[in-house]
Amino acid sequence: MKKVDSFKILTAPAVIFVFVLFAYMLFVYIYMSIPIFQWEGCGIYLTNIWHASEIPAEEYYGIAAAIWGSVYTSIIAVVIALPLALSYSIFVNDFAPPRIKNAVIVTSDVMAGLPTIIYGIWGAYVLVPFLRQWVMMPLYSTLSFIPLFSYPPVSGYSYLSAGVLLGIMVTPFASAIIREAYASIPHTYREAAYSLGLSRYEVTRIVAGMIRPAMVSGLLLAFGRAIGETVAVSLVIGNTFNMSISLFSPGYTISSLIANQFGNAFIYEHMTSALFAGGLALFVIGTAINMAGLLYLRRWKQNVKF
Amino acid sequence: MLSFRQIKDKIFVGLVLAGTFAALFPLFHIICTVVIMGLPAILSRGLVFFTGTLSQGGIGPALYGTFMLAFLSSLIGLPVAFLVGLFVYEYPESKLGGFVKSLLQIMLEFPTILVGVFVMSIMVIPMGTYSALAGAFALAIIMIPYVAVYTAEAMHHIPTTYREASFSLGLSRVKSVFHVLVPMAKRGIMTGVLIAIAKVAGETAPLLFTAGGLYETYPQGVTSPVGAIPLLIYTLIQSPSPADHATAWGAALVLLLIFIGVFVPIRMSLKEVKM
Amino acid sequence: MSNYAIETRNLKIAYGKKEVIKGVNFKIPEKIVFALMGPSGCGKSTLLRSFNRLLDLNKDARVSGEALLFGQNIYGENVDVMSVRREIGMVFQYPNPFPHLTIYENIAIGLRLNKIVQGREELDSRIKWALEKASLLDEVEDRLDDYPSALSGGQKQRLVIARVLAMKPKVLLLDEPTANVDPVGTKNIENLLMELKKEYTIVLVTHEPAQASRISDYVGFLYLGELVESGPTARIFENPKHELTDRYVRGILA
Amino acid sequence: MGEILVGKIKELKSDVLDMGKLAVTMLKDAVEALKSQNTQLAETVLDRKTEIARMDEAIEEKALRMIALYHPVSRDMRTIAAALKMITYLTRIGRYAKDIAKTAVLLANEPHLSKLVEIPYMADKVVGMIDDALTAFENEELAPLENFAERDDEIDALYYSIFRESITYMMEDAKNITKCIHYIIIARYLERCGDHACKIAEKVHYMVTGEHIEIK
Repeated sequence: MKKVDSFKILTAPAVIFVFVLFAYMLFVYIYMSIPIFQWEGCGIYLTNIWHASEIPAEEYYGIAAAIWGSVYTSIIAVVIALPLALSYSIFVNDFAPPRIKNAVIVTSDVMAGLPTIIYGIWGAYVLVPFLRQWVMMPLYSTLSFIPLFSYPPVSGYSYLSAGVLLGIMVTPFASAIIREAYASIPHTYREAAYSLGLSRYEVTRIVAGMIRPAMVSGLLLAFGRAIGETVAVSLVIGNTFNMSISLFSPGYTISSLIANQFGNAFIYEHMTSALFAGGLALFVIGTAINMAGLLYLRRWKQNVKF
Repeated sequence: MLSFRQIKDKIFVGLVLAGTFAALFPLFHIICTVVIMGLPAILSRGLVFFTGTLSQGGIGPALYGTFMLAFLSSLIGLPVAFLVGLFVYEYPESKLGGFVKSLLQIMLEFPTILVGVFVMSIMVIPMGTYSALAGAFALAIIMIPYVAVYTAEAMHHIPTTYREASFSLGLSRVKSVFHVLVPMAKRGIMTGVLIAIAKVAGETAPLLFTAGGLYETYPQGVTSPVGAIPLLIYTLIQSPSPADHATAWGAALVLLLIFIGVFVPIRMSLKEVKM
Repeated sequence: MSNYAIETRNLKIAYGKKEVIKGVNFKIPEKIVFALMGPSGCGKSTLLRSFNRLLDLNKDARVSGEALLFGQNIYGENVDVMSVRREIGMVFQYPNPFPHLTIYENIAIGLRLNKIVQGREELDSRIKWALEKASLLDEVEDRLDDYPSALSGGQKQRLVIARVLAMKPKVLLLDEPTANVDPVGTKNIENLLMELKKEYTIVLVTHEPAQASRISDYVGFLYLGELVESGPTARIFENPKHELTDRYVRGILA
Repeated sequence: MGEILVGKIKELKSDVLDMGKLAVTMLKDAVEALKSQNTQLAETVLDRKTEIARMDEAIEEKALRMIALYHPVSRDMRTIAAALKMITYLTRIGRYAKDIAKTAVLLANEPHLSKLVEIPYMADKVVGMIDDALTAFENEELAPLENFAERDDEIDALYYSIFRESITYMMEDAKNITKCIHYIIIARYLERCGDHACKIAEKVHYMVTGEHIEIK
């Protein structure tokens, strides 16, 4: 009876290939990071020094600024994406007439898939000047005593620009998840709420309350996307080793650091390893956040039965 | 006289409309900007823009490279992704099946730059050169989870009753899946494949350290460097020359048209896929 | 050795820890219509699916005890599951001709993939034969290359029956075959079953006692995974021995 | 749907029982009219003849409609089948009561021979059997039907005894012949009513158990 399943034989190699690939990827990042940990220990993650040198003994790399930049810009992105994605979901499910609804959904899906380099070129040429002129300058001239706005917006390339661009880019991801969760609430709840004589705002608040976990996972996944984004960010963030809370100051993210430095890292003794350590950090943070988002979403889908 | 409640309701509706507008408006602005900036660049150079080398003011090698990379990465990625998708569909309840599914979802969200760096260290460094093959391999890794998830999803949409019917005819698992069920889900799978190709054709980060870039001659073979439109744009924006910027906008328009030309018709047809 | 088409001996089926069929024993003679009836969720469909080992598709399902097909235990060792399924045809609740195949191809696919017939001519004649048997030939003869979506629910279901008959099975299993079919289609299918029982043993699952009473020769009443009562249809409907059966056929089982 | 049918069947049963009561009182009254030579009472029995015929028709229609609409099975089907048969038997009983009442009018002017021989006693026995059969039907139980065979035998014996006694009177005096022939015919009617009681009992037995029996 124990016949070998030929279907398994056929598909198993592909599955094993994917597993091995992923495991190998993790292995490569850990293995390649080891030298820098041996060289400077945890300093790689905890200090903000970027000292490349022809003389290996003088090399020292600390990527705290890049880690901070990745997290900071992603947080800005999520803060921007949440209200937009929520409005969008409410509009699509509650207000939009059928024709517009489909167009709006397709638009959002196109935005989710649009090549990031196009966001990048638009960000660098359109968004950054716009933000500098209409947001940063006025805020700086009036509110510069607040630490958030204290950095002079010289070029416009900054955490804020990167965060806003990322926010625009990840809104469709958050939207897709929130929209679906919102749509999964049966119409009868809405009818019940309206029957109580509630206004649109009040009804929506009740229904939106039902999908709070989905909103959280949508934001986690959007955060995961934002933190991994490379080219668009590297074109607008300014690529400066800076560690500041000020929104208008230029900075670095891990991914833009890798994109900028990896090409010539082989010249130096320790830089390659330092960048791999940065990649490892990105690997771990990104995977952890995404897994949390996915688990949260899966648990919500399993637990909630309308 | 409006009550406080009614005013609040009006404000709420206004905010929702404004938020939706803010979420979608950038796309239209991007499209307009890219057309306004890119069209003159293309028109002023004519056909040369599509066939010429960079010094001739064209993106020919990059265009060619993008198609080459899309083709090669499909060649590597699609069979693997297709089989993995079928595995996930066939063994959804097994531990391994669930594990693979989670892995695919993680890979779907995985930072693409990390894939590029990984492929560089396992292919470019040993081979001693950037190559189309390395670029295609990096893109294939990004493509696999898309196609696998779409495949599993498309298969999943086939009602169980057809599955039972095909097994009831005394067909083996291989025959049931490949000869009966896969053809039923053909459309859904093709959709996933096309979306994945459109997606990887627009990728930049994984190509940064793998494909190398090649803009003055057409690529020679799969083991030599190759260019790609997104990569070209990335390089050109960082150049100080205004002529390069014009070329970048033109290239962006081409990329946008390719993407929208593939993606939108597929996405529009999606809602018709019904059993 | 055995005159029974299907016989079960203490057949038990569980999904995970939940036992849905709790030790069922019955014998189904050849060339009759045997109806399995019972309220929804009593395990009828599960039991039916165990007869062609379709439960193998469900990872959670555990079968113990014996189910004999013409005396041979289909859960025994060295049983070729696929040949068991070929000997038993199955028709489902939802009329499910493969929507991506033409009417002709729908019947041909089992024959082709199982390499049952050789050559185009033999295939043609076998398909005609099956359609004839399923009393569908007249209705579809001139549109064999159309897709089944053009057919009515009743015709689709007869196409499924033709697909199954083409494999020349010995036993037909039908899982509420008329649940998604209109009254005219239902009548046609019921007439067809009356015709087919001259050559095949038919096991029919139905949640409608009236249907069981119309077309079956024997009925089994299944309740909460147990076979409460079985016997000749007329006897069960005129004078059921068990209180539950009585309440069920009268339509007052809570 | 099952519950609706159960309600309808209850209604049907109570209709049959009403009809049964009517038939029994008709029979009782006819025999009483005969005994007490009360022509008025006899007339009321004759009047009730149309009522029982109407009930027969109404119940039959109701039962047939239930079959058409609800496809009864099992006990429901058996109850309706029993009811359909019972109303025929009850109609017959009613008709015999009518015939007895007619005879009562004819025999109202001359005193009865030997206190009407054993006819009233026999009538009591028959009425008892019909009552018991109806009770069994009402409660769906077999206990009241237990010794119907013996009771039927007793009725038959009474009939023969009335028959022989009447023959004796006729041989004594030719003037008694008319009266005695009426007595024999009435005894014969009562004997038939006893048989119908047995038939009803058989149907009730079928209704309760699903098995056909014959009471001899």
